[in-house]
Amino acid sequence: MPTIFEWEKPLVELEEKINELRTFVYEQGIDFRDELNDLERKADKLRKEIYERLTPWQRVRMARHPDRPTALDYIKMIFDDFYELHGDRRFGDDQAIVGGIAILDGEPVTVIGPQKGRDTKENIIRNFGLPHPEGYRKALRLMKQAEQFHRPIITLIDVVGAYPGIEAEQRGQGLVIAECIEQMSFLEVPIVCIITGEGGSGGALAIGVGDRVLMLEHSWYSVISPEMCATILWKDANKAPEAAELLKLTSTDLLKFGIIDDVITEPIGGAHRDHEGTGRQVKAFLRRHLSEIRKISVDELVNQRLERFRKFGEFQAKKLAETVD
Amino acid sequence: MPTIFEWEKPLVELEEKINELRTFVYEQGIDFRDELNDLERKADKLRKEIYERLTPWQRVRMARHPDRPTALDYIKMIFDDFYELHGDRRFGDDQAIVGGIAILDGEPVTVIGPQKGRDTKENIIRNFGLPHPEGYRKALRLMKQAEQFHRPIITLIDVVGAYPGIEAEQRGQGLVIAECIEQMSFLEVPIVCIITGEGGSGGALAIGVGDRVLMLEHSWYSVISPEMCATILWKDANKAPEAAELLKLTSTDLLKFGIIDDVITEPIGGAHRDHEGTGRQVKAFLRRHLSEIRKISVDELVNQRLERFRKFGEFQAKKLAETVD
Amino acid sequence: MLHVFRNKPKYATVRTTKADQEVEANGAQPRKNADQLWTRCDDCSSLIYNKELQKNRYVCHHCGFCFRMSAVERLQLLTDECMFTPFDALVSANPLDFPGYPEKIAHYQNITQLDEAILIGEAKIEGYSCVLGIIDFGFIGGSMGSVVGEQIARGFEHGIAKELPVVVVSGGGGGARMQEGIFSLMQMAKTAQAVGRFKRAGLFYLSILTHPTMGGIYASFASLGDIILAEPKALIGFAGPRIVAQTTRQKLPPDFQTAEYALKHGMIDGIVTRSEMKATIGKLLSFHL
Amino acid sequence: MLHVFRNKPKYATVRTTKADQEVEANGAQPRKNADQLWTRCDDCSSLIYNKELQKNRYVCHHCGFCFRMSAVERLQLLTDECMFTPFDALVSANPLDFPGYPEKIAHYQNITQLDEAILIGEAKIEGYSCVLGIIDFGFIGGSMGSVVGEQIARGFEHGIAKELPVVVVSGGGGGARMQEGIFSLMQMAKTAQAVGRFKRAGLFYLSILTHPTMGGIYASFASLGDIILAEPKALIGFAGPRIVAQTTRQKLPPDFQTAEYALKHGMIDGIVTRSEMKATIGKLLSFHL
Ligand SMILES: [Zn+2]
Ligand SMILES: [Zn+2]
Repeated sequence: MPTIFEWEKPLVELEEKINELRTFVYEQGIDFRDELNDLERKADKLRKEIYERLTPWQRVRMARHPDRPTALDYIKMIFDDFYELHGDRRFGDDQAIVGGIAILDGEPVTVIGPQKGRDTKENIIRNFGLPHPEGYRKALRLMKQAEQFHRPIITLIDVVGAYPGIEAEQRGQGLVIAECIEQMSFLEVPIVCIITGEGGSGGALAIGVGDRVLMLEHSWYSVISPEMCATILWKDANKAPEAAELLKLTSTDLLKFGIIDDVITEPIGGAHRDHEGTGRQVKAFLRRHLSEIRKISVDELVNQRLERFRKFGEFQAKKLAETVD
Repeated sequence: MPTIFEWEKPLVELEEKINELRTFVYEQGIDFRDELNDLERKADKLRKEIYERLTPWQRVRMARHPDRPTALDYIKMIFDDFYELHGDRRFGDDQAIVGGIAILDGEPVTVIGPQKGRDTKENIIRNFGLPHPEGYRKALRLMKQAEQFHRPIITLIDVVGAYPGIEAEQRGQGLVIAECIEQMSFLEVPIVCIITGEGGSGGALAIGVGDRVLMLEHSWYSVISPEMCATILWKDANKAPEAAELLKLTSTDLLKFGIIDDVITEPIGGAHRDHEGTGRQVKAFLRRHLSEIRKISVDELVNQRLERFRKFGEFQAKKLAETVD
Repeated sequence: MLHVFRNKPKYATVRTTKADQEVEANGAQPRKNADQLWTRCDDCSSLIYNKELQKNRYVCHHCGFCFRMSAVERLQLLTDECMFTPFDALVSANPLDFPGYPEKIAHYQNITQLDEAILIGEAKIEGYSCVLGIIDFGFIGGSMGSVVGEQIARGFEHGIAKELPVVVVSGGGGGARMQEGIFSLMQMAKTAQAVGRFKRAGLFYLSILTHPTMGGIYASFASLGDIILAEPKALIGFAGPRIVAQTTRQKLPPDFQTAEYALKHGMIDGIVTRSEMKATIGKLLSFHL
Repeated sequence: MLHVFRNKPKYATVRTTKADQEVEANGAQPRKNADQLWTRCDDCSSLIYNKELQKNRYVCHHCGFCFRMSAVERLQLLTDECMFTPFDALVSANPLDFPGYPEKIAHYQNITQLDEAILIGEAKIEGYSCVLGIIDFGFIGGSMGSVVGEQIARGFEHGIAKELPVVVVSGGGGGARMQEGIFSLMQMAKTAQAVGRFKRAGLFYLSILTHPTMGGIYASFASLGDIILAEPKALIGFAGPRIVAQTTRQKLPPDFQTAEYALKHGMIDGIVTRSEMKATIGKLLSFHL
């Protein structure tokens, strides 16, 4: 059973009607062309209405749609070849993060991304896409390797957060996130980060320090999930929709803030309704941005990357009057 | 009860006799000066006889004497100050290896060494001085840190081997040894390695890649322990004395081979009989060798270090006749 | 150098239960009633006479638990005669237009007499000049917004410019300043990069973790020290213990996320009591001249 | 390039029990009796017709276990039409005057028709030039003495000189050549440093672990690959399983030190079947041109 959001229902009903009519036309040979055109116009209008005024919370839910493409889906759609590499060389192979070497337009690149499962069984193997420290250490190892061989790095980010478990804490979840952020910042290769679904806090930033940070239209990126924010503010996780509003976590907001560089538009109805279309979009955006930053010398690239993050933040110098009093 | 080796017994008995006589002289006021001098001459002669013709196996046993100074003993004796640092930042703090920053002649150095326990309780904490991978990762972290701050590195080696345990294998004992060897080889700081007791195979070499490799007189260094060698050759660990002979593992042999640069002579009777005297010796040798290599530029130092190990090995080109036939 | 503090700190801070540290903490608790003379130790439950506690640098003399200190108290503890030249003060903006945030800032400025959750400047410790930054838990749980991030970055930049070591005393409940949303998250990158630049300049960064150092502060500059020390029993970790318990539905180990736990698991270099902290910092600075 | 082998390999190798791999192995077991037509799989205990086994590249078709292969057979498996130019041959000395060592060398040279436990030279794999080194377990258990160490070092040096990638297929029972004592140990440093120089030259090293890769070989060049692959069920580790069992007095996990165990614990990049090995090497070489 595919997941259908309540706001999609009128559209889905209309689409079903259209399909029924089409079948009818096909089977009976009666000409309903005008009616069909009319209905399709209606559907187009409805689509626009629905998807142009999605609330932040609705977009969060779209980012979490169970049929949304995962990292491995994108890898299959975008690249000509892929060889997955495993392990952190220290403790384990975290299947919540996949990574390896892929070919884009004949050139090798390193691709890394948290991997959600498609069903319960896979989700258990993938720990629902929530990485342990060894996952981040694998990512870091592969990023360092990419640097060694001058391969660009592409990260596909879809992660609610680093796993908050006992063993994860034991093995230094906070420390490894800091190490990833710090070391990724200085890598002498082009880095494109694409938030494809959820961009949850430090667990996303750990693989999110890029020369270009792109976001799919209906993805979110925030310091805290709406549910957790609502719990803190109002002791009520059900007020997540209101929190989503406050947090300014949509691609639209983040583009305005300059936190991200570009929004990758999704096929109407969202990525989950059209994988191939989404894959083509992501590939086109990736190609464009990557070819732009490939032209920059690595020294300059690292400088720009550092400057980019250096300037984030809003504050004022304290007024002199206050200082004196 | 101090451990007394069978070959020490005549000497220990003589020394006891001398002490008794001294007490008698002191208590009774009778003049036994001549007899005492005579006995002491005898004791000197006996000491020389015993310690000059120790067999390799006897020297192995001296290297393992429970009262032999440990890494922390040497650190206390040699350095003016010491601050121990902990942890590998990944998994744990292995107490079988200690490390930290110490002061030698006013200058900071990084000191690292496997640490054996003095009693059963401490030996359990220290895992009998048998490191796990996290111990080697701590060592590597501290060595990298030393490089960052241009501190010379001193390793004090007394280890039967890396711990052959299930968890140790699980966490990559072999891999971490290789990483230590490889990375230590390229560190841009002077490195002095001192084998103070046992130098057991890869577990010793992992912290043994130095610009100077020194050995205490009664220590051993080998690719395999005599017991294990005997087991393989004759399926009888009791033939370890014979294996010790074959393996050429004494400081005398290894100096001749050019594997080590210098032998640190121990006070007569061995390090366990005179900690302070041994500490003074080690300090003197360390100072001399360190001051020599401190004068060499780091680039040259790394080159020399690589050349040193590059040339180890004995082989011949295959004779032409053989190639043709 | 200036003696910058006109007012002696008025308030001491006490540790409350672990649960409430996780969510946003209310910071320093002024002891409003004069008759409230006693404080209960969170770790061993002993009742301690407040004057005694203050005299003992807010350390429980029964169990050694280190109560929270304000940044000013910490500064007095660590610096030579409070020799400290603060950086230019910065105050928060409201980048998300988060409702009530400016009022919250004003409230905590009033309570703590600080501009923000950090005190930072050039200091002298045991005769050694350094950059010293101190996070104040009393200011919105010691969370990192744009100002804390900027000041930390400036601290490391100042260190590079003047070739000084940097000492940061961290202690933040949840790490991030939720009200600044994504800007708060970006401070993790900004500060981690500042540390990275500083390290690549060959300089020494000593990170000191006090109770509690969690979330985004722990997962950025606080865990990137060349040497990392902690106060006894300080809570150190990424995810809060309540979230871990909820997620895993497991009973947490009794010492979970304590400094002792971090030491055992290889994450910190050592645990240093409050009374030995200044001398230890001095020694480590002397090792890195 | 030359087709260097005059004789087809006469002997296939079979895996014996785990216990005897640990100590010194006797290497390739010639099948002396013509009527010994079957081999028992060590992993699944199936009886396999020898001709079948050879046809199937010494892989058990019941369970996928990869029997040992001689270096020559491996070369035939991996290279394009055996395109291989070997380095100058080296033979062992006897640096410790170890009794019986020269005779042992002569014996194994005779049995294996190899000069030493390694076959190394420039090769072509799927059209890509590379340095290819193959350890032969049949030669004193594939142990590393001065010759293996020297040849491995030369392999990486050749790679640097000609800007070629290096592929090493490892497989050594105990790793070290006991009879060369400390000189054997020093080969760990020599080979690890050769890898280090090679990596710093920006070149690509692919390490392939076959059954068994243990001890000093695993703890030096074999585990330093940029990418590390293994054959299914290959034994991989530092200490031999018997020693681990003796030391810890614990029951070993059933998959202890297998390739699958190494993969699960993050030590290798992947497991590749024998039939896919050549194509996989080719692909990875193509990724690193
Ligand atoms: Zn207490
Ligand atoms: Zn089988």
